[in-house]
Amino acid sequence: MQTHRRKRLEIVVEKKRAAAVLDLLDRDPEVTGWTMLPCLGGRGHTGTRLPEGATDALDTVVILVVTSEAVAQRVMAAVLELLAEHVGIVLLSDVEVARPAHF
Amino acid sequence: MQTHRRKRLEIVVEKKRAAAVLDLLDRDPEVTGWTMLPCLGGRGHTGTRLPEGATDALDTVVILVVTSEAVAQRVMAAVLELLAEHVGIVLLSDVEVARPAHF
Amino acid sequence: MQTHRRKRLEIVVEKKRAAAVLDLLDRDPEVTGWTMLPCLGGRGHTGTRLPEGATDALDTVVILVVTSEAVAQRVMAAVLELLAEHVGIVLLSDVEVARPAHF
Amino acid sequence: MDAALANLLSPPVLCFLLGLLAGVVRSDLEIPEAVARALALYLIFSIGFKGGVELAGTSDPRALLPPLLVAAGLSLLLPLPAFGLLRLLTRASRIDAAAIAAHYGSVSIVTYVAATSFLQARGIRFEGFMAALVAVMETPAILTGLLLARSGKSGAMDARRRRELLHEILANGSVVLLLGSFAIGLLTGAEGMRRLEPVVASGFQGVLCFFLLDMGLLVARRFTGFRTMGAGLLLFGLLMPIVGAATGLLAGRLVGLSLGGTALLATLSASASYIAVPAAMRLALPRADPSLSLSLALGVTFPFNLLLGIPLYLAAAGWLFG
Amino acid sequence: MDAALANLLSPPVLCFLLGLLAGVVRSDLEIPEAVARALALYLIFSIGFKGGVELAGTSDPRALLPPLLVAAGLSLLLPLPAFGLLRLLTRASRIDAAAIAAHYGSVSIVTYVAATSFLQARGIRFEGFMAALVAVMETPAILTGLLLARSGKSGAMDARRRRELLHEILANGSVVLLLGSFAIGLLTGAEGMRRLEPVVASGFQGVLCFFLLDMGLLVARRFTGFRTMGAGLLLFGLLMPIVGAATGLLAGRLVGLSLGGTALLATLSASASYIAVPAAMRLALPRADPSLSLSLALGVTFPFNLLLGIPLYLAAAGWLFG
Amino acid sequence: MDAALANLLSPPVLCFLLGLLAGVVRSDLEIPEAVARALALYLIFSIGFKGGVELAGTSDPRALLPPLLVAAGLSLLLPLPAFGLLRLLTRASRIDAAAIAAHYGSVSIVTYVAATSFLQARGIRFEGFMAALVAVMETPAILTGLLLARSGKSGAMDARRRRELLHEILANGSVVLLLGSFAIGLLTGAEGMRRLEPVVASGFQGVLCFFLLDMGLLVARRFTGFRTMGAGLLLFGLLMPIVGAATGLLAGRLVGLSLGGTALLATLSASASYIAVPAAMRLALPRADPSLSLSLALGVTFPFNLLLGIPLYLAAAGWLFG
Ligand SMILES: Nc1ncnc2c1ncn2[C@@H]1O[C@H](COP(=O)(O)O)[C@@H](O)[C@H]1O
Ligand SMILES: Nc1ncnc2c1ncn2[C@@H]1O[C@H](COP(=O)(O)O)[C@@H](O)[C@H]1O
Ligand SMILES: Nc1ncnc2c1ncn2[C@@H]1O[C@H](COP(=O)(O)O)[C@@H](O)[C@H]1O
Ligand code: NA
Ligand code: NA
Ligand code: NA
Repeated sequence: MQTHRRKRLEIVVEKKRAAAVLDLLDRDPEVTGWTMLPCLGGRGHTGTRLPEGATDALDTVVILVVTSEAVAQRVMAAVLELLAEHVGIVLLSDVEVARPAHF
Repeated sequence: MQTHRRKRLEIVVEKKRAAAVLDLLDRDPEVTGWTMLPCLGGRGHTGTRLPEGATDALDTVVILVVTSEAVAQRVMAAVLELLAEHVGIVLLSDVEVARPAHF
Repeated sequence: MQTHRRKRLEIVVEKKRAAAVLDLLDRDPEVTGWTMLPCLGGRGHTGTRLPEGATDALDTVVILVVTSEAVAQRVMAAVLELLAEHVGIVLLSDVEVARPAHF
Repeated sequence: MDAALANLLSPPVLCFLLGLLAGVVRSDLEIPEAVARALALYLIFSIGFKGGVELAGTSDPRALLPPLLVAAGLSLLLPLPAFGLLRLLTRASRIDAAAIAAHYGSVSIVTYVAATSFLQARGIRFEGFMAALVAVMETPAILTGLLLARSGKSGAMDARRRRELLHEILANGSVVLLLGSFAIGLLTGAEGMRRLEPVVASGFQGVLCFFLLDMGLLVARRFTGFRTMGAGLLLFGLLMPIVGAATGLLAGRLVGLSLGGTALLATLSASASYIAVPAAMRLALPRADPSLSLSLALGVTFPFNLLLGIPLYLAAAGWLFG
Repeated sequence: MDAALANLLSPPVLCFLLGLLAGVVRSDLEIPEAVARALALYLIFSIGFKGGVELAGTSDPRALLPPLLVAAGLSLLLPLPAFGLLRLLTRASRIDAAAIAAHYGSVSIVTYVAATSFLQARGIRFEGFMAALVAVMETPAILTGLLLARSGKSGAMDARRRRELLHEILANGSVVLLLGSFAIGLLTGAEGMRRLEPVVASGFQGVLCFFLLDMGLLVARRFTGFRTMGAGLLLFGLLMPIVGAATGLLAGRLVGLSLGGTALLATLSASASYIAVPAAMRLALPRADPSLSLSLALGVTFPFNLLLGIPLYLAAAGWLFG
Repeated sequence: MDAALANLLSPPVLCFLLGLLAGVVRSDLEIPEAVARALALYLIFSIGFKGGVELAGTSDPRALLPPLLVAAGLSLLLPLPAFGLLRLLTRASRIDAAAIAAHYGSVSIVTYVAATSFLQARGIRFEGFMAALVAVMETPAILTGLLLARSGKSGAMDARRRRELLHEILANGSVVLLLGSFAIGLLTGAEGMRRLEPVVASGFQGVLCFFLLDMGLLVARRFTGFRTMGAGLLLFGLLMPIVGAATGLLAGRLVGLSLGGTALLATLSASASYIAVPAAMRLALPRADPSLSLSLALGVTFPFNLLLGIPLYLAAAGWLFG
């Protein structure tokens, strides 16, 4: 099966800040889609987060974007700027897709 | 630690269609397993999906399959045929495992 | 955008055993963080698991760790030893990050 | 007018408005999805069970048949005027128009629930079997929608897809639960009600309030969706409930329903599905845009019915009944 | 017979059958997992609390001790005949047989809850401390199961694993909640009941209905699991509850329980755990196949007890009590 | 003393202790997050709605204004002594101290709810508008916290961030729900209460119990957090509620609140937010350590208030009222 190389961006970000990241993605005409997954918790420079019945202030999500190398670079830079000192990480890796027009 | 190359397939698909994908996987004797994760939402050619109290018709999931290169190719083709015009994407990437007999 | 190579470990493990894995990660001074995601179900050598209202004994989670090659090797070995005959898989793959000090 | 105001000032409608407001100011108020869905199941179970218990108490259950047939007919036929209106007023593609039409032939359970709560607050009685009508109206419209979508094309569905769709229609969760709880009510009657009363009856208003709060949040989120929708679609979303309600009123009167029953049948006809039909459409017409029909049904027609339609339909029924 | 029919036609059992039906026709009806688990916690809390309150009202709490010991003994010993039957009737491996035996020594809280609801509907009273018996019967069977599994091997568990397991047994969520709510009921007595009555008592039947609806869906999903199971296992799943119930009946009579208490102890002995034990077995015997024991406990024994067993055990107790 | 014991032996507090115990022994007891959050929304809605209904029944709603202003002032000013104490007692950075101070100026809704339940059990009445005070006390403290954090730096927030923060403060979910349900209670009055009574009133104690069970589990998990915290922070977490309560008592007396109202205002002042403020702080001061303030508010001050503070503040109010 013939496949095509794309890049996969994964952004771990606070749920309350996710809308801003999604806005950024939705404004970029070359980003054709994204997928958001819930996290159960995490640890990083801002401490440990575990499921917290009392408040959703610490909830995080993963946002997955599959796109071309060039767009991925651009989005990665923009997201990192948006996050600035906020919580969050951005990961970049290789991926192959079968329907190149889709991404 | 000695590792072995395998392929990782990720399939984003509507929850109501997931059973068909899992059936396909379960019928393939060389697929040793899969993992299904929930999505909070997504965007693609069929518009934006966000958590929707009223109906689960738009819910999506991610199905992860780790398997050999050859099986991954075969499964990818079969899943794409199954999805046809339905919603969904299929991603293929590299992965290494420690216990080769497991996958 | 300048990026740096790291490794990504993904550990699928029973939720009841997740705390032991997280403890292991938290005791390693070179692991700077982790992210935990919920699973909806899975299949492997110990059979099929699907959402089960009655009991959470079969629930699984994915634990994601981004770290350097050396640490990833060490953690992978330790986790596999911890899991021993228990349910679970460990996946290793490549990833790039923008802020190397973070991982 | 008085009734309209009383409706607007009832706790359930105020909760809906509160949700709407919270959504519009983009508050982070959020009812967990798992809980919202459980509340929907509760509402479905309650109206089904109460309907069954009521029917068990009446002397002649055969009176149920004519209204059932009429209701199924309404669901089958209402997509036709809906489709016509859409082709007239909007530039929606044939497929999108057919999908939307199917939503409007079917019904919104929450709108029905709000209408029963409105009637009860005014002491107006209605037939116990109305809940069964809700169930039979849910799915026939899907067939008409499909026929409308296919009418342009030669190619038919392949056999596997047809089987899947039939299954989706017959085994749809809300239909199964509604009919099932109706049957349980019928079988257990007053004794069953005695055991479940604290949950299905006393708790009903409170649960409805929380559920409508969530509906308000969802509707507000849909608003951004129909900014891009065009005036034609908006107009359709307000006109079609009137067309549906008028048809439902006449049908209810003809088949001999009570005042309350007629107002409920009008409300059902005026309402548009956002549970059973979206699911079936994803399967049958995957290329139809799901957010278009959801935005219309949820963002335009649902609030219209809840805030204005229900008292209007009751007033019209009152006028019809002299 | 009459009681059996009344049982089948009670709202909780009908809800279970509805869930079963929905599952068998592969309906997409689904109770969100988070909610189903919360309902289970509610049921556990309610029976614990009500048991505690009842005990607080009785004159002599020391009467509790002999039944407690007997109950713990039942849980410890019932895995033995279960293991024997399994080795006789099936080809399950030693480890799998031991794991299944542990499930059958322990108890199913929902079966217990359904039995109390059945007794209450018939006006049959039972001892308040029965809830405490549920708690003490949950875990001893795990030990026997382990001994049976190890009996073949020389190697023992390492120290860390043993510590983990002990912890899992003692700090198991359902045991902690059941004993804790029992203690709260005991401490707060009638005054506590006055405050919590609308939730723990009035709401009970309704919540039980929703929970059993979900159980029906789960059991139906298990059906595919035991197509591959073999007749021997199926037979075991139907025979073992009879063996357990008979033992429980005799034990209840000997230790002086009332008619209702004896029927409940029989039900407990007849039932198989699918909450506490599966969790412990994942830790203790990770190589045992978890879907095998769950399919048996949930897919065969639970519906048997719910639909037929409970009225049968009551009838047998009635006969025993002359 | 008697009241303190009665408090400790009430079902809600016992449920909290049960959760605490389960957490400390690392039981796997777990209330699903989605359900815990829904219960929190229920509690907020209930106290808002009941407050509004009560206010609708009183003759002079203008009496509301002075207490409202005083409450807002308390929230604005209490972060100052908190910040001072923190700088004195601990080595927390300026930013961390400012963030913690904001939490203590704001309020804990669950502490408030527990206090009303405590008063009701003792038959002590309080003003219906107290629920509105809870709402106005939630957010002013955030502003003071920010000023304290910035006082050291020259750089101000950029415009976008400031807009975001203002929005977070005004559109915070719990504030919107509390004020909204208060308004709904005010608008629908006794008639609204008649419809919602079974849910918002009868169910209240039971829901509070389950919610506090979960709080106990969360607090226990926080314990590990403050092992590393240092005695200074612990001391602050116990001292600051006393300072807050004393201020609140005097303010309540001065502005003419009843005995019950004064005790509640003291409780509010003594309590620390873990819903609204943490969310705002993540946005405003992302570099402040969120687990530090949560561990203090949830792990130290909340249990102190729940177990000892509330009866203490009532006793002090009683003494003040002579
Ligand atoms: N090394 C890591 N590996 C995996 N996830 C991480 C890592 N570091 C941070 N995260 C995730 O990113 C979130 C925010 O990280 P931070 O901004 O460092 O607090 C954490 O809560 C984790 O979910
Ligand atoms: N470029 C993309 N990156 C990540 N996820 C995507 C992308 N495109 C589509 N998806 C996911 O796949 C689902 C279905 O896509 P589609 O069939 O294009 O509507 C979406 O709802 C997203 O969750
Ligand atoms: N080949 C695979 N691909 C993806 N996930 C797997 C695979 N094998 C196992 N898993 C996941 O790991 C869990 C435990 O596997 P096992 O220990 O083999 O039963 C399963 O429930 C799946 O979620
Ligand atoms: Na309709
Ligand atoms: Na048993
Ligand atoms: Na305060």
